[in-house]
Amino acid sequence: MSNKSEVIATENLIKTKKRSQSADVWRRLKKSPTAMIGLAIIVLFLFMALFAPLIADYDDEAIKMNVRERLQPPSTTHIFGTDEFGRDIFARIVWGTRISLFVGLISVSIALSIGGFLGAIAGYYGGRLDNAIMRVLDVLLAIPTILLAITIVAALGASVLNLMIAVGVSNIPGFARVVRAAVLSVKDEEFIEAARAIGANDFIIIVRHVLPNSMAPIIVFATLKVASSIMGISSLSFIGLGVQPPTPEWGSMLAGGRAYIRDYMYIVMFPGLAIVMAVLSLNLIGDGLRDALDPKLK
Amino acid sequence: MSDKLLKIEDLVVQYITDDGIVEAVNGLNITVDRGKTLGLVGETGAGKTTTALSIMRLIPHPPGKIISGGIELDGMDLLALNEQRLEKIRGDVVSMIFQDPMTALNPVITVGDQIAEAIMIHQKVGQAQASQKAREMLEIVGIPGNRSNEYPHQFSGGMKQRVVIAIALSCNPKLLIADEPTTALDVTIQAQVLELMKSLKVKFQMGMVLITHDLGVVAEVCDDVAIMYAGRIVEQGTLEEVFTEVKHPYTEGLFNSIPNIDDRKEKLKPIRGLMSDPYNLPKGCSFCDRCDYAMPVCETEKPPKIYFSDTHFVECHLYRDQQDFKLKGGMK
Amino acid sequence: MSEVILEVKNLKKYFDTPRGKLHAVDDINFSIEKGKTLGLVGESGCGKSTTGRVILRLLEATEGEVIYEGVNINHLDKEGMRRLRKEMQIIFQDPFSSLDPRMTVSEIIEEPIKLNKIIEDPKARFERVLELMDLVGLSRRLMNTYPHELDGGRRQRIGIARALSLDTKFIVCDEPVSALDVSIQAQILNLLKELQDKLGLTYIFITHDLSVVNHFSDDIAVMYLGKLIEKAPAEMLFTNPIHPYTKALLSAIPRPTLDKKVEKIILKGEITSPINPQNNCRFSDRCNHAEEICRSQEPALEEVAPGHFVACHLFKK
Amino acid sequence: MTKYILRRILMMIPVMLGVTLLVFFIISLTPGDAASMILGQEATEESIAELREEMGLNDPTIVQYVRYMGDLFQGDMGNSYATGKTVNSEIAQRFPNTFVLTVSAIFLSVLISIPIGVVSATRQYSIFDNVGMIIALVGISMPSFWTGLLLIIAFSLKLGWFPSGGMEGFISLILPAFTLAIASTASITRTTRSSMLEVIRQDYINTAKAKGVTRNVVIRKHALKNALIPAITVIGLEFGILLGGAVLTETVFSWPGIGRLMVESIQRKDTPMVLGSVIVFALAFSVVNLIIDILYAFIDPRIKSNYS
Repeated sequence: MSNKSEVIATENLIKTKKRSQSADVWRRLKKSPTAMIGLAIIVLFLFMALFAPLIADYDDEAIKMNVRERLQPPSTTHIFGTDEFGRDIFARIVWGTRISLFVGLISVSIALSIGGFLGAIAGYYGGRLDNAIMRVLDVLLAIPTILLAITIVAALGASVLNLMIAVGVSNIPGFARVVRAAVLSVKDEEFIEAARAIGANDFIIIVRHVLPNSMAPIIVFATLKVASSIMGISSLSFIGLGVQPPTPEWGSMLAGGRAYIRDYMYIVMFPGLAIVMAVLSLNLIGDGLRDALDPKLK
Repeated sequence: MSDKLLKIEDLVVQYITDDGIVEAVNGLNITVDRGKTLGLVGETGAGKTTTALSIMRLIPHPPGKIISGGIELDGMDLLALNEQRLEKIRGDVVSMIFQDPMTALNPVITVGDQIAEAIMIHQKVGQAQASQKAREMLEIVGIPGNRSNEYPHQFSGGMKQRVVIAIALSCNPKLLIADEPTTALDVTIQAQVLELMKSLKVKFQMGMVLITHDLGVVAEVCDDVAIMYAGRIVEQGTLEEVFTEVKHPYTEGLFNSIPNIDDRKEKLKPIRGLMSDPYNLPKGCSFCDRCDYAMPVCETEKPPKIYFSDTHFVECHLYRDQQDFKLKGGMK
Repeated sequence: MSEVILEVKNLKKYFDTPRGKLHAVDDINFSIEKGKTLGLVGESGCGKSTTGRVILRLLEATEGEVIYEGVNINHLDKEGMRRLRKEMQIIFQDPFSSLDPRMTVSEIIEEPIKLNKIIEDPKARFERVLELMDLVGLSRRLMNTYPHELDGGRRQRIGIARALSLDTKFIVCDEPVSALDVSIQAQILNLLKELQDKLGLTYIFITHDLSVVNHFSDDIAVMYLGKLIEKAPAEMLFTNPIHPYTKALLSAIPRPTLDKKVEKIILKGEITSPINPQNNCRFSDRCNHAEEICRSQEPALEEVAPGHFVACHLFKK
Repeated sequence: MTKYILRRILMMIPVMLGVTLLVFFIISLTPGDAASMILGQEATEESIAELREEMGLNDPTIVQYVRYMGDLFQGDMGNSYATGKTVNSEIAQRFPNTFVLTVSAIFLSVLISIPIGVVSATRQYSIFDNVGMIIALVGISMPSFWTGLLLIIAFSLKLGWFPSGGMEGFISLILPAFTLAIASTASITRTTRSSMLEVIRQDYINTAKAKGVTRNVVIRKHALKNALIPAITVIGLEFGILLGGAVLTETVFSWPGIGRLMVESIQRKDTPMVLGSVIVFALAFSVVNLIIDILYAFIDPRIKSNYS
């Protein structure tokens, strides 16, 4: 290529926007049909959660008892049937979406911010600080996650807020470990040393170099944790420690319907399916993201 | 029996990936005589390791695939054999040493057992006898036999490579393929291992394909040299021929790129540019875009094979009409 | 009369390991004149990279002084160090891991300029980035690509451009070509040489490859297990090596030529690591000439000819 | 080796102390008054105050904790507020049931998951692999209490093969064990597969093949042992999840284990019982982790030699 044409080509290229890396990830994610199915399902759930009032009336269909219409099998008026109090199961599932997604996201945010902070400083600074943090987390990790959550809710009392706290806190050690491992794997890379050599301070190094490069496993883990938190929330509600009736929640719907499974199987069928679909969709996305974010594994 | 131990003809190996087809090896021809050592020289991406794995029939599939050509080892057509027959040949007739000794040994099996395994498979002997032989092999490569119960992590890099060599030679193969056996080692350790390989070559009277990027190693160990570029042999000859009468511009470039340790004032003359995109090799000579001697014909036509002796040939347009063409750089 | 730009005095760097104190760098001394290249040679674990990093204070020295243009940098505060970093730079061995994979070529080269507020105007800064890319032979059209899209040679050019982006006078080159193919290696070596001539740079060239260092350096220092065992002008070291280790190292290099076969000195044993070292010559258990004194007393670095220093008990004979 | 095991046991002590401290303080946050609970609604103010004093409930939490730990070291976890029986006896009676349930579940998981994971990896992208992995993902996504209900509907209520709850012999173990095993089976399968995929790309697998080792032996002898190292980690973690899951499964199947005991105690605000159950769960989990670490040392010689 001659000099002149190179200059022209250069100028053209400078004008074109640089290709962003998130676009790359999205391009790879799109290639995975399972991840796309997961995404479609979760978008559907989000849609349901956002527009719940337009789909079903909260007071009238999801909460109000209607003894005359109790235990009706699925039909055109009640597509998922009605429960033991004559409430529309579909309406309750739609409203339950709000609780599950909201509590799931909030508790993961709690765990991510606290656990992530602890893990990041433990990993980056190492030494005694790391040791101290990790020993404390070892204690939390010695109690199985769901048991820790149960214990917290048992002590604080069952409410949506306490549920978020319980599920959030019990996930802190997991996030701390993942973030710490991610930071550790990046910390000793030479480009971190290079940044120090050009005079960057710890703050710039963490924000500009460490975090962006350790995001991938954290994003994947967070996605999977939203899934497991949704499961955890319904588990707690199932044993009566989560969202209290009559508030519609998938787990407590299952608990309520338990007594009627011999003859009215649909009562437990649909709320359970809702949990499976929500959790599965997030797991599918998490798996897809893992592959898309780390092309080396392919 | 012919004196050719290994004969590869027109070998084509491709890797089929999402991004396209890589012609890792395209039309490769080499022969190795019994008891002789061929140095296969080239840079990253030249297709050296693919060639080695093809001889072992261990090309990972997918994505790799041997498309066409022939590989004849000790009179056997390797490409016609089924997996069971190949398993009998691997480790017995032909064996291989891999580049990185740190990862080439199974971390959870003792080194003695790793050597004995090959012996038990091919020589149909019991555990005790195989272990005894394994200890002898360790002694041969310069490791005390009583260390056979240790695990790989208890050995240093150079020692590990000796163990790998012991595994490869345990069944007295006719052909040894050594893929950059000393590249991962320190200089003084490299000297030890090369010395060992030279003596073992004589002791076991085997043929060897030594894959390397280091012409210095070639000068020390090899009888013949094949220079590989973009999946083809561009020049081959005896060590003497290739080192004293360089014919291919790429070979010349390689020599000129190496700092001469005995003449520190000499200026390096690197080869310009980069190796062609393996997804998209040029139509003509693969080297033409980096070649100082390139002519119009180089871009459009595959260069012919020109022989200067029974053993020395080059694939280059420069010599088609004038066999006595001289490269500018000449020799040092 | 050329002036000394950097002086290293009694430099030590120890690491705590589960098995004891690792004497990675143990009491080494040397100095470099402005515009010259010092080759720091040795095999893995000899402490050459650690030395490079301690000099730049990427690692804190355990003991000893690093004096850059008359300033003892071990005593500088953060701000003083920041100012100095503009002059002292490093080029890394591994062009794969030394560039942030999430930044484009131009961002990588621009970062030091921005960070150190060398040029505040974005447009002028951008011009400077392009200038640097030209200087190291990177085509401008690569400015928006990511490092992983490029080959090793080009990545190393990015690393060089980054090191030059400040008011660089002194560069520690830590095995800058050992990860590269021979033909690319020669390109980078020539580039480094040109840049030195053009910009008057001073290099410490760390490598395990003696042929590269010979080609490149004015002085050569050989290290073994944390100790500096021989130091001399390159010419002298290659024609008249004195330390048995240097001799072995020189003879061990495979030479790509058929004539002038060098007698190989094959050392016994392998490189260990300098954990809790004894008071002996650290090379004594591998040395083919070791005597009683070598095992009981550590040899000091002594000047045997003008500019030629050796740490060996046997040279007097 | 003994040194390694001893070290690991010693490391457990501070963790368990931490666990008791943490759990004790969390549970001390429980609103309501123990004394009035024990004495019931008819109790007088004075008798409640008296009992409070007697139980030491007026002391600061930390003092109460020290007292509790003192008793705990003597093997006494206090008395149930609800039944008055000792927590020890109740837990001793229930623990074996949870033990049987979780151990059969983990055996079931390992037995199913390792072979499937290995075959999936060796035939990556085959139909077996693809279908297997989708099933595994669905398995992970199913809440055990729901799966349990479905299994009761199908195999107990409709087919009548197994009892729907209670604990009468081996036959009543099958449904709860299977329910509990589903999620861990799925997750161990996935781990085995991915670590197997990782391992079969390693150089030493090529070395083995180059020796002439047959494909099956390469997988069984060379790859599996290495792939088990990460798989065992996950088996340990899954055991923790199983213990947690036991709470739900025991509830669904009315299985008289400590999981159900804990839920019942929470509902009855029987704090000593809750405390005791959580501590026993944590102890069980720590012992499992200890066993896992010892297993590691047997499989991976690198760990052993670090401590010899």
